Amino acid sequence: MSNSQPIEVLFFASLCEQTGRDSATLDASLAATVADVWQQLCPTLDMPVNTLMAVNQINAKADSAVAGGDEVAFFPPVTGG
Amino acid sequence: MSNSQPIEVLFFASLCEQTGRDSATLDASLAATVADVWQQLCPTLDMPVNTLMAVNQINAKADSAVAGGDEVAFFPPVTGG
Amino acid sequence: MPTIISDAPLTAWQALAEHGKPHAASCGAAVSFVGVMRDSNNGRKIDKMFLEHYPGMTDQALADLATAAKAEYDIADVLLLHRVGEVRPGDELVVIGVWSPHRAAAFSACEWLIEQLKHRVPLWKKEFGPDGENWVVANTPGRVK
Amino acid sequence: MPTIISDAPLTAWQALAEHGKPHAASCGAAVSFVGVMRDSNNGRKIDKMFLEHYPGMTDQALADLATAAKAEYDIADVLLLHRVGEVRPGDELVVIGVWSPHRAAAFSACEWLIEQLKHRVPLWKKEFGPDGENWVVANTPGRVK
Repeated sequence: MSNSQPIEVLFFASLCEQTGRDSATLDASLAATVADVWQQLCPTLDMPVNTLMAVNQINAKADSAVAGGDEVAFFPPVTGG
Repeated sequence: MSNSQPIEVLFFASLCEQTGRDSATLDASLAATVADVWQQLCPTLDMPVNTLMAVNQINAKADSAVAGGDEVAFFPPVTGG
Repeated sequence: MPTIISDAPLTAWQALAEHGKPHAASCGAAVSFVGVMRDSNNGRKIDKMFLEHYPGMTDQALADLATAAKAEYDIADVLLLHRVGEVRPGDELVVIGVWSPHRAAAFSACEWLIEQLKHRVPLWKKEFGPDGENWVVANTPGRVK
Repeated sequence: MPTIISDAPLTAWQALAEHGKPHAASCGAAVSFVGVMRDSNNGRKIDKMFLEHYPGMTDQALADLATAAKAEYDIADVLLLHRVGEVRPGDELVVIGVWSPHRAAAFSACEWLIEQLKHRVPLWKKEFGPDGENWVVANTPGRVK
């Protein structure tokens, strides 16, 4: 992945409503980790403690690395079934 | 129940084949227990150790009492399902 | 809580679909077990089976099981069908359906019912194959509980 | 092992009937779980729900679950269907079917699949009722294993 591409960011379910958007893009130079992505996009909103994260559709953690072209997702605990 | 009626006896599955019959009647004066019924009807055949018994379609034991008019059944361990 | 002994072919999934309809909006969980005749057992080919039962006692035993399951578990309904007579590989032998507001009770009751049925209901299987015929003498074990 | 996300109504029992046909003579056991939308939850009336998912990740998660179940348990096949989008009481939300030579593995795998699905697959329920709307925040518990 190249830092010339932005990071694609997705918010699902209650996090979509809490952040006020379902998607965003972020200049990759502004974030090294998943936590950085949240902080850049939602500077006035603490990430809810039970938030789940994925990078390129694989489960990730707040300190997981991100790079340009990555798809980063934030979502609440799942409730399917 | 009256002893003037016979005991109705049923043999199922492998016990039907081993005893050579699926049903029989027995003079009620000849048997006080389920074990007596077997002994009277199959004097030359020991009851297989895992034989199950019922009196009037309710699970019973070898020493359960029987009387005229009762339906006594002998059958092997069940294998339905 | 219908419990039915049948010498005609079962149509398991259709029976489950029909029976569950009234429970659709109140029961979040339907758990079912369908037991089917296999064409082999312990490595031996089986061409057909004969399922013998004890008329009257078998019906009552199935009805008692359904009643006991409802008393023991938080479930709304049970469907319990068992085939008897001559059956061929692929034929459905037993159908158990359990409907409950929640899945935990439905799983528990369904599994309890099949284990009880296999150990308490007067039904016997005789297998017929190229090697001859024989009465089945023991059940395949279920899960250790 | 088909795993399908659908925004069209599921026909659970028909899908289970169809999918099981090739297994009839080799699999003695079919265990299924069908999850249905109830018209109430924790005493509150629910008129409809919206099931949101994460396209791509949800599909992969379901496929991974089916693969993991087959690796973990002695089973022949899995059917895994999940509804998404707007649903009404009585609508089928999830269908899990497991086919196996023997019942113990089928029960274990089916129950494992629904518990894993409820805790790992990116799906979220929003309830709409006379009291307003809300995201469901936690699953009803399954059986303690």
